[in-house]
Amino acid sequence: MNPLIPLFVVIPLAGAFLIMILGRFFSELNKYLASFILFILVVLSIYSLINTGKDLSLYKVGGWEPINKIPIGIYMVMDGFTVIVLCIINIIGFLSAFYSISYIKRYTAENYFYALFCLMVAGMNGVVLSGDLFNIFVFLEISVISAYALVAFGVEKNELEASFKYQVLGGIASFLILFGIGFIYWKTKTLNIADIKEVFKSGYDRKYYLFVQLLILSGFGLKAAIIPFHAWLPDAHSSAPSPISAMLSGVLIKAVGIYVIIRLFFNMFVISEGMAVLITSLGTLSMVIGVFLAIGQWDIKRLLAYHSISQMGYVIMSVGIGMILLSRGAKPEIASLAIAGGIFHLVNHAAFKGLLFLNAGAIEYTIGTRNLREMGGLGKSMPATSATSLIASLSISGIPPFNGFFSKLIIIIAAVMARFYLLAVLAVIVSIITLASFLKFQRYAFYNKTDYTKNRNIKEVPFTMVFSMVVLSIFCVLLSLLVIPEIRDTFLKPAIDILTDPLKYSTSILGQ
Amino acid sequence: MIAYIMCFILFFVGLYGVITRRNLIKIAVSLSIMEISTFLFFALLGYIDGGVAPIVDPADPIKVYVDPLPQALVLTAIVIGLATTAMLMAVIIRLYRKYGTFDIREIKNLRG
Amino acid sequence: MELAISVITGFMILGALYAIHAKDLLSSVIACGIVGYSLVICFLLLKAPDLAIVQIVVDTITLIIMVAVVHDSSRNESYSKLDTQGYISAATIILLIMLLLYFFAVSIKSLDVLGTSSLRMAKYYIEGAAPKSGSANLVTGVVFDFRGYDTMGEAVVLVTAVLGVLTILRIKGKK
Amino acid sequence: MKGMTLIVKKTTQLIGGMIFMYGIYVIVHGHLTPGGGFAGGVIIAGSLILVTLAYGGDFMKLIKEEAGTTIIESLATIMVILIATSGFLFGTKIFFNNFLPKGVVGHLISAGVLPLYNVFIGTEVAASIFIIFLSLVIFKEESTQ
Repeated sequence: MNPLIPLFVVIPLAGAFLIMILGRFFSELNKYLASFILFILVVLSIYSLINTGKDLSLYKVGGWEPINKIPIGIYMVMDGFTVIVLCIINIIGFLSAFYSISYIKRYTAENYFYALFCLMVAGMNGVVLSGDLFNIFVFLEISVISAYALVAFGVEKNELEASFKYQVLGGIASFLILFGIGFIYWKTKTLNIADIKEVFKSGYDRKYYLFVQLLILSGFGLKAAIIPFHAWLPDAHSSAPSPISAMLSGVLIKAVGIYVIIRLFFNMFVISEGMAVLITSLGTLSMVIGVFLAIGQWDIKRLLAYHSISQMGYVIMSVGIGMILLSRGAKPEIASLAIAGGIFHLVNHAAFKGLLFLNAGAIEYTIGTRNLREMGGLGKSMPATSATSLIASLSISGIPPFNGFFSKLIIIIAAVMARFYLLAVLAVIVSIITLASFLKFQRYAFYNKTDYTKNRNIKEVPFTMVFSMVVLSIFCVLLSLLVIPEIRDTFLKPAIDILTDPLKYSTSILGQ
Repeated sequence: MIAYIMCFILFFVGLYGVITRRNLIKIAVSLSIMEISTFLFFALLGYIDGGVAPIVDPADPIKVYVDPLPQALVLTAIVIGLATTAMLMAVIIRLYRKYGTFDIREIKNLRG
Repeated sequence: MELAISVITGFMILGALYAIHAKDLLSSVIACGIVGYSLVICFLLLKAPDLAIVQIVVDTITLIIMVAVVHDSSRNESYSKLDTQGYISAATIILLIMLLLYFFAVSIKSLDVLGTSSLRMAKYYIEGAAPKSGSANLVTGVVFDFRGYDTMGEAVVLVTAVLGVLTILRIKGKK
Repeated sequence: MKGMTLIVKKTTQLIGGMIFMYGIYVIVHGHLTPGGGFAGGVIIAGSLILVTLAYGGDFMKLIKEEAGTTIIESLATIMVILIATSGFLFGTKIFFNNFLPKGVVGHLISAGVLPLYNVFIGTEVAASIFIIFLSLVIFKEESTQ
């Protein structure tokens, strides 16, 4: 029993309600309170990242001990993979909240914004820490409902329409997930992930199994915006206020989409080759189509949103390659390399895509437009924004000293070693197109000679916004250290072990 | 088995409505039909022939009860469903005030 | 029992089809409410009185909210005739649904039929609820004690929805 | 929003309070009979909505009335979280522990913290649903003006 685990959920929830009550009486307090709460969470998550290591810690909510090795309460589980995602959520969350102190001044009802923000973080922490299927559903609803509201925070036409689209598709996804949970309960009569694995291990009907996997994959795929289900993402990400776009793209689609897919398909289902091939091909499709959709965009945030789909495609493809190899039972070291590449890219994407959305927000804050054709020459008047966005752009397109290069390199090496030459070639091509697209962004926004904004008084954005962007750009450089094998072993190895070993998760949970 | 299949048909009627209708209210109605079918599915899962409602009578404890767990899950899910419906209705009424229509073909600022 | 449930579900399907295809939005909303009330009967037949109480009130409130939205708005659905492309897409969707339905019917063959459910996790809830949680109502015992964490999450969902509704219904968004 | 006819108002006077009391009964007996926090809370909200519909917004002087209700529901939810975390304080160090004595099955005062949860969840649900309804109604009025 690790008493720290429930704090990740309780602190932001209590904070959200305190903001709602106190925000009515002290209107200046709420923003600092939100940043303070998220800062505590950052400290807690870094502490757990250092302390967790290889072992898996468990929290039995309500103190219900298992009877005959069958868990009866809800379990909260913290292992190597969880702490990595927890760190991403809370660090990006803190930086976005800090950034919002200046950014959100233009909107009314700030205390609702910060309360919803804390609720969203609480929901994502709950999803990531949960070891119980229905509990995942409940916390997923908390995070997505607050995301629906935050997308529509500006209450203009575009925001409302994006929010409506997001709500309809998110609603379909929720019911598919709920139906899938019902199906799993029908067969296994239990909801605990480790216990479900225990039941599935002893045999199952293949058609039933395929149907359940399809339901779960399409439900969480809609939340993660994999390519056939991506319709809501560009609208929602481009209409939301920029710190929220950074949260949605940097964290939300990972925590409630990719994380849950990886967790369930590795640790709950028995890996089957057909499903692995399907996941890999969906990932490849997202990677390729996403980048082609991004080429023609002139709206900065829409361009970034399509790149999110493409970059998530890299993660899913790489994890899928690992699944294929694991299901064949051949070359486990290459499988763990591929999965390592995927997780590494997941972390990197949070850093650079969060930074890019914050940059887009800074540009919008100063000149009031998101259209690339109407800006230019901002490089001189906004040095910090320009420098940080250059770092992020180079990083996302895979230029050597930055983190994006190393994770893409690992993914490509793993694909070549596993003899998926086509996928490796596609990954390289997509990376080149990404570079071209971001050179366009840089050129039109910062280095264009024809300056459409000459007559206006353009200043650098306020301190809190600059601070968040600089910290994230430092992360972009620092994270490339993870490529060194010793450092990778300390941080990524526990996560890879828990995913590649088919029985470690369930036996170590049921054994405690 | 036929009850489960009927329940699943109801789910797909809702899905069909969400995909083909072009009216905001109709989409909300279809979503709530999907929701209803999911609740029915869970309630069917817990039923046991000859079981009684899961309320313990201390005087007569030995009875067959129906499975209380799916009922607890549905209880949670109903309130979540109410929450999502309320959110959807808020957005719909707001969109109606902006555009003066419920028709989704006229509410197309965003594309792609 | 199975027959009764199937017949009621059949009526629900008819009601749902009417709700989707009705020309008047108010009757569509009311048809949806009728589908919800039929669910209450199903819950009573399936021995779930707690769910029946909650569902009948929640359905009424949902109906009130929906009618409040539709009331004095444009009630007619502007319904244009399907063109060729519309027919093709509708046919594709129906074909896909038929395929999934067949897949569903095949895939549930190996599972428990209605009424013969066995218990794994819930066995200990039934055996243990009265002595362990002290609650005579097993559902309340499960909801608040064994799975109390879920319930807290669900209360938070409702608060989140309230905040969301208040956020969306602000008159002015930006200063 | 206008109120309804005199007949409706008189009938509401008669049954509104009864529905409210029934909601409280369902909440308090949640651990013994069917019902509980959710069911009772929703019934209470239903009675409030009934009164609002019958008498109309003018009678209740609805001008951003929600402010008070938000605080009630936030406080109720905070109480739920406090009860949940109070397991930490009362010895056992367990989140969501049922730390009070269980009593005799079937008695009104039994089942440890469950009745407390019922009461606070009921308050929270009633406040939330009523506030959702009120904010929709108030918005419709304000935006037509």
